[in-house]
Amino acid sequence: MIISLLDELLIFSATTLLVAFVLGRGLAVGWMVTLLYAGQLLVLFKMAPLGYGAEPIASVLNFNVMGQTLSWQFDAMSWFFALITLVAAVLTSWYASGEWERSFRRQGGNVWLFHVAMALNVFTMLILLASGDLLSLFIGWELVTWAGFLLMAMAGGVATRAAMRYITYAVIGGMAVFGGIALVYASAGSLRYEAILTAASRMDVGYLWVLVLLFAGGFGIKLGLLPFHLWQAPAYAETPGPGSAFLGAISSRMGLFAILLVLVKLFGIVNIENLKIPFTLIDARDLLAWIAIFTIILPTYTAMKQNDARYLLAWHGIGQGGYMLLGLVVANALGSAGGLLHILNYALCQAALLLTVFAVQHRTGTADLNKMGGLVTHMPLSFLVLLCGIIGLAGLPPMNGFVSKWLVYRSLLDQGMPLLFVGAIIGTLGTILSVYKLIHNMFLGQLRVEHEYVKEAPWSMMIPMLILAALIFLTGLLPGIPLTWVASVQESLGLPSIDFTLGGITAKSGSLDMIWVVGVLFAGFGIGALIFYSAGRSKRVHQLDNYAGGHFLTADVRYQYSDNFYAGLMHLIGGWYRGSFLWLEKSITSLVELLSLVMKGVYRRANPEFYMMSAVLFLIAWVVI
Amino acid sequence: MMYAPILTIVLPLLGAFLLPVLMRVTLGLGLWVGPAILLYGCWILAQLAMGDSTLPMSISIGGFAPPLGINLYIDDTALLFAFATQLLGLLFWPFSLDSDSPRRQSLMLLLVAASTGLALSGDLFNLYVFYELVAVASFGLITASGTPAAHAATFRYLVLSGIGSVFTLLGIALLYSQTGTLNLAHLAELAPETLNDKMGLTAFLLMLIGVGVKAELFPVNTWVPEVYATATHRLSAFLAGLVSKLAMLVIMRLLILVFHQPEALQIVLLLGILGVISGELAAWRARDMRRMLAFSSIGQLGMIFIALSLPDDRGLLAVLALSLHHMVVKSGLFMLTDGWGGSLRKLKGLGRTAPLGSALFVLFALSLVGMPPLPGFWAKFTLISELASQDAPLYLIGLAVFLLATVVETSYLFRIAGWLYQRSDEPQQADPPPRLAGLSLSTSALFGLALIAATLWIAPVGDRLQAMATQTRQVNLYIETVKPELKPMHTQAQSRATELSSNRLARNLCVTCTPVGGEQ
Amino acid sequence: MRNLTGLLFAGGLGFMLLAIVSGLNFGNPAMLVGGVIQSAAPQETGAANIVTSVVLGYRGIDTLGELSILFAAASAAGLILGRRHTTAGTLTERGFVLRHGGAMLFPLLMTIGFYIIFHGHLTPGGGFQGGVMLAAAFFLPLLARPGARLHHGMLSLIEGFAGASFILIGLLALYDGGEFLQPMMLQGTLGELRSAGTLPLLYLAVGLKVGAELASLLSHLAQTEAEQ
Amino acid sequence: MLPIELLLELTLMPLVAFIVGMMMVLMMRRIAARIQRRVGPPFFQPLYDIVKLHSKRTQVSHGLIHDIGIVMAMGGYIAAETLLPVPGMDGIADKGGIITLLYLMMIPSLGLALGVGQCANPNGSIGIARALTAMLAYDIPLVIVIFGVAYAAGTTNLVDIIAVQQAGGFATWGAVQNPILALAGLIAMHASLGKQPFEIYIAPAEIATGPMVEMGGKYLGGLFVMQCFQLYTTSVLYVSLFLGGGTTWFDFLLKSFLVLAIPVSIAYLFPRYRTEDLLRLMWKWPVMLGLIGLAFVM
Amino acid sequence: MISSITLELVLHATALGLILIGLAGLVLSRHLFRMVLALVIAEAGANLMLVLAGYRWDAVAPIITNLAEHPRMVDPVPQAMVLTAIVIGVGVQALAVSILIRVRQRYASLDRDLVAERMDAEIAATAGIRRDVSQDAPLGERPLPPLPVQARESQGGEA
Repeated sequence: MIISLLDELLIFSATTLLVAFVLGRGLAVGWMVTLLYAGQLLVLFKMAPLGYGAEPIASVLNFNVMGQTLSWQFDAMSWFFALITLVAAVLTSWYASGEWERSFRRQGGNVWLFHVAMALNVFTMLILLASGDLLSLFIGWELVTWAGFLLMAMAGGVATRAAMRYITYAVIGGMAVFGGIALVYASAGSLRYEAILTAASRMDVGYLWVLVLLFAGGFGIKLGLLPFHLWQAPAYAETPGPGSAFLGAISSRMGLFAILLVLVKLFGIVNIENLKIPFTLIDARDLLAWIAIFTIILPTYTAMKQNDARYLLAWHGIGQGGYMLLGLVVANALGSAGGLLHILNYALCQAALLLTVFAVQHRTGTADLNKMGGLVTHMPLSFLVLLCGIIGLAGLPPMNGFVSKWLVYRSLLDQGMPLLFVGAIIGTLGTILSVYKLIHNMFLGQLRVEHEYVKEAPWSMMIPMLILAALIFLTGLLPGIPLTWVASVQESLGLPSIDFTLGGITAKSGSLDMIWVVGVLFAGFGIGALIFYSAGRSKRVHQLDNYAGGHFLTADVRYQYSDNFYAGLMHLIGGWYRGSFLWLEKSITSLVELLSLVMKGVYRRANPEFYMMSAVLFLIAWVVI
Repeated sequence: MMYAPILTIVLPLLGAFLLPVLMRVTLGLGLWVGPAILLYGCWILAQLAMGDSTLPMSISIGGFAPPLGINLYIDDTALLFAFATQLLGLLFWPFSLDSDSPRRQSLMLLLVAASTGLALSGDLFNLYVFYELVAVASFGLITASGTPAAHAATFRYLVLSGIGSVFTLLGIALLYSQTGTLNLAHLAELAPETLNDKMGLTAFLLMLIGVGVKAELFPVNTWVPEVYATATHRLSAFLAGLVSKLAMLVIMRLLILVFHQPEALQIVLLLGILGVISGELAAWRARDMRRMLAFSSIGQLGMIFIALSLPDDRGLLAVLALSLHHMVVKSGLFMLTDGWGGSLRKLKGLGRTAPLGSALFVLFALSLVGMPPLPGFWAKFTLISELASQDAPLYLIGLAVFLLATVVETSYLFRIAGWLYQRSDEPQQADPPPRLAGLSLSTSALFGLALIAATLWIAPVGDRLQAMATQTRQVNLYIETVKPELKPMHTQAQSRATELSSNRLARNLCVTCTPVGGEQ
Repeated sequence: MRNLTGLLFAGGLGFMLLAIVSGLNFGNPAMLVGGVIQSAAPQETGAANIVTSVVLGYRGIDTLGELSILFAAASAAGLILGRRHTTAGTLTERGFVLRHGGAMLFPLLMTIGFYIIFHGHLTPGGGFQGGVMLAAAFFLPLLARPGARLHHGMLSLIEGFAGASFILIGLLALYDGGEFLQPMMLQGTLGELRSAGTLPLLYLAVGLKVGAELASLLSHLAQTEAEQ
Repeated sequence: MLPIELLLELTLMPLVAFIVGMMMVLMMRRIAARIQRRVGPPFFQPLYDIVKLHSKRTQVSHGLIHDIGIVMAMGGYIAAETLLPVPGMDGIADKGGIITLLYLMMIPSLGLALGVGQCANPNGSIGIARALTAMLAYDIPLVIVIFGVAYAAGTTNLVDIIAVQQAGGFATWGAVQNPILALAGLIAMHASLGKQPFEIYIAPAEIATGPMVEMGGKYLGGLFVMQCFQLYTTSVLYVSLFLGGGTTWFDFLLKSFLVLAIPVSIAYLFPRYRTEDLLRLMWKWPVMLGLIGLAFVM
Repeated sequence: MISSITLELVLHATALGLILIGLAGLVLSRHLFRMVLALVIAEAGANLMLVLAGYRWDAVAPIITNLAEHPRMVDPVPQAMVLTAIVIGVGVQALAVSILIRVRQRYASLDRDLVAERMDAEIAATAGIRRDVSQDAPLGERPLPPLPVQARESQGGEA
């Protein structure tokens, strides 16, 4: 038997896990693991033809258990997601390798467990991405779920509680998917993709409705779709630094992968469009689109209220997931391309942002936005990375986020979906506001006394961050490179594939060329700088030497506007934050508690004989009558 | 003859009878009699499984061919459960040595013998006798070695199973007066014309409720939490892991062979669903390890009953898989309660002091909630894929309940896992952390290994179970194997009759007895 | 309230069961097995009492299981009640008549018991009934003079060996090449004492065992009561 | 076209914008003066101001970001001009489209925000918070309007949009085709200019307690330049969206100045709003109008 | 009317009646020893039912007394079964009584509800937890635990 590249990749990944497990207590383990991830990335590059529309690569190993065949394969989409995963893995574990690892150990963290959990996550994600039928998909899904649980729960304390909440949600989702798979099996008679493809067209509407709801709901929980989003922010935010960045970058996108695979590839967006909701104009696809919009808006505006940098970014993660889903359910060439491209772009941005936040936390010891400020003078490079990150996250030119969002907007325009369009814009504006709060409260404003001697983040952490920033800019400047992969993913999904150039997109109804846009933008900056610096040179003053309404400032005077940012906005919309979903969650929990109390009471009855007699009575009555 | 399967029942009985006397004579020898007997039993059954003897086989006790006499019916399923009985009896052997140990050990031997009989016997009333023997022996063991509260718990259990046996007897009476036979194969032959009515259904109901007491069937399982909380961990493991499955096995035989009415399946399904709901929810609220495990085993048995109500081979496959899986996992977990038995709160932060135990707990929990690729997943997948393909609405309700119950299960099991691995810097309770006894821990580890092995070799195990299910499901195979025909003489009796026919009495007896059973 | 519902449920159950049961054809059962056994039992077992041949021959293993149940109950009771030999001197001495009456009854009961046991294969009665008589014979003195007690070692010896011999007879058949508990030896003349092969021996074992079990059970209870 | 011509256009367009913008500032001041019964400044006053501000002796900087912020504020608009076609010059309008233009117009406010934030003056930060909130307020109706126009024209390319409007002369102007959108756009534009009554963050009264608090000399000069560009961009964008752009420079400039004159003349008759009032107003009337207009378009 | 009350009806009614008396006794009586007695009665009923299953009109006991003629005999199998069932019942009852003795010694009462209460309390005590009666507050040990302070406000925000 000749093993394929895919097998090499999986074996490599398993080896990484093994190495982390065995040698994990050593000192240089971080570097070792990073190199191994890099090796996996190389193997992935050997598979690069997949990204340019080559035939799928099948794995040699396939099992036959209880009449089910399990097989694994890699196609363009798997390759695309695997690329993001491994890039994130390499950079985050590089970040985790040197200084961070030492300080983590100093704080009593379990470095061995961390590396094992990371390797496990990567391995399971690759397994999931390589799934070749629904059963192996579900197996990979569950593995990813539990691996993520391990990584989230390892910090203990708050993190464990958050992880418990995560696993409860995730198992609900898993069970929904499980039920869906069972129904598919019942109707298609097999779990091979081909069989389902043929069966999907034959299914009657009600059945398909149930399936769509089960799968979208089940996978959407991992994606953090409303109303199942409550778990995500705390779970990701409390994970140890690089792990948090890794999870935030890619983990919840696995849900998107699964949704794409099942809803778009297997069921077909057309069949889903045929599912009309009676007495309304909207169908299942619109339903998904609207869910996506609310997933964009609500978490984004929740993020605006956060006072912890990690939580703020984690909440944004949920919102950005909404953009991806939105683009993908619009499902024309531009929209799906935007959704897919946004996965990559967002992964880079989120990784960069979270790594920066944790670098700052590594130096200052806090991530509380009310306890920082003015760090730009001490950590200029981190500031630069964060700036690139937030520009990308907010989707402003010249960073990559702009391209993907532009695609999504354009698709909405072409499809004539004004309300969705406006909703997306509202989300973007909210993003701009909240990321400005982030960068302002961390890096701008007054420097606190205790941070007087803070140093720039160590190079072992700085380099990955800078690489990420560079990638953010480059993918923004030359979106054509990722768009080739995206196009082949589109055709592997059977969607219309996008028409693009190196610098952007060409469409008859208005096109985009980032090279030019970036060019004129920097030219504009140049001219501006010319005008500005042509004038007399300015003198640098101490930051406390500013117009303070007359009285003289000293360093111990807290003179920084950080809390209750956007007070005016909150006057208006503050009343809309009601925590309704939290209330819903709590009420469901207490309902279960009530029921379980009742059941326990049933088992504590003084005379069980009565049950027996009445049971016999009723059953016989049922029989006789 | 050395491999005669009957020995697996009879030798433990013999040992039980002689053990008190023997131990009074030589203690050292007496200690090893029990384990030796069980080991021999395992060997016999292993020989039977490996050997060239053709399964299924039927052995008529006393040389009286069924249906006149009683017969043992041995197919793969019966063999599997019999083997599990002997093995678990060995693993959970009460080694503790004190003035009571002779009696305790002989009771244990009786329990094992009766359970084996329950697995093997092919005669309804004989099953009832063994069932009662199991009951009495377990009463004795529970009260004798449990906590002081065990007396009251056992009494409640005893009353419950007493009514159960009354109902069972009533059912048997109905069955007998309707068909005039007790042999399962014979019943299977006669069932379609004689039992296919309300009468038969009532008989089934009565027996279901009666036997259900041990099988932890929903309305009659209130004894479970009290008894498992008060009995010793080994005994709880044996009862929860094995005895409940054997009672379930009896119900399964009845369903497959005798009662084919759809209503019967519906009833089993309904009770199973109720069992799942009540068990899992109650477990979610339980605060001490033992009762939590007890409730969760009620839930698991409920799942098994849901599977039992599925009318075809894959359903039976699900039953076998779930039963085996639960047997392994629950036994392992109950072995952990030796030391971890008390309040769940005491388990906080034990991940560091007792790494192996915690790891085992997590492993069992993962398999219990059905995380692939652990065996629990395959069992559950078989079940739900089968449930989904039924079109009766009650089955779909069962599917939904099953999935939700799994969520609840996860949430209470991993609440504990979270406590086990809680960081030590959190508030620690004053009293010293509970410790696991070495023997129990190693036994539990054994079950963990079994689980992992099953994970690795899941494909062959699955195929074997599949074959088992198809074999067990074939009613005709059963009937042909037993060949119940109403012939008065069996071969040896024939020969004896010839030499006996010299005297006058016998001759005219032979003349008179030619019209066989003339009166019907 | 609970009582009322209980009564109602019981009544309803009763009527429904009656409705079901009335469907049976009473008085002339199918007798598939029973009929054949009736006609075949004399040759196969050689016992005139067909019930005996069913109990010991056709359904011998049932009897074995039942003996085990008795044994289990007895030893369980022993475990539960423990064996504390406190002489309950506090109790009042019974009267003269009672004591000597008990003493005189002892041989009488023994004789009847063994008679019933030995004729189990011919006449109504058998191991169980006779065993109960034996138990009564042993138990009567306990009632008569509370101080007295049974020799537990003796009892357990008897019960152990009685049960063991039952099984061993069965195993002999197995060694003989037949099946477990197969009737052996010449059956003699139907209706005579020396007939029915091993059945009388089995019945003897049964009788002894039942007697011993019941005696030990009763004495355990009696002693514990005495301790109260 | 030849790259040299394109390069020429790219340099000319900002220049034109700058000059016109200065004239617009002048017009604004003159109108204000007329309304307030004053004479008003001389013609070259804006130029004088810029030169003066840039040649101040004391230039107080709070660090690099402070400078970069101003540079971004100017550069964003300068870049935006090249996407805004004027008669005879299309620049790279076809390579960006209107969405890109919209986003480029957000960059200056972000730059300003960065610069002000660096000043470590809470008054400045508060002002910026208000400024961004105001942006949130007026961008939503603006986006609706732009969506409507782009959807009606079936393209996001400004050149094509203008061409479509010029196709049938006056009758095909956006303002005639869908007047409601035009009205909504006018209000949104007014707000985006930040003139009274929407003078949330750069009111003269708040020089001391707004974003400008730390801005002196060339910093203020930079912002002044930015204002010129802002006036130009906004009005020209409106013209090309609704008034059919310009065929000749004359009517182009005429339209632009007229459009600008409306909000400016309204501005000096009104008091100013508080932030949440602005939000409430913007999210109520222009959004409603815009949606109605959209309903007509769809 | 009278004629409709046949022998079989009477016999069956008796058997079922015994069972039901037993059941009712089990459900209604609060005294544990009475429950044992009720169990005895119920078993008697079941045994009677079993015997009736083998009854034949005008037939004799299944014992060959005179080999010459071959009389109608009742079915021997149920009788054998009843024999077994009775002995089993005896064993169970003896066990029950001996357990009751210990229960009485421990809880100084044979009232069913009281014993159940005390047993439950004892189990809880051995487990080291306080019994949960239906009135007490919900546990802190939720699957979705309340989040700590710094995280809590980050939860609130859903419009």
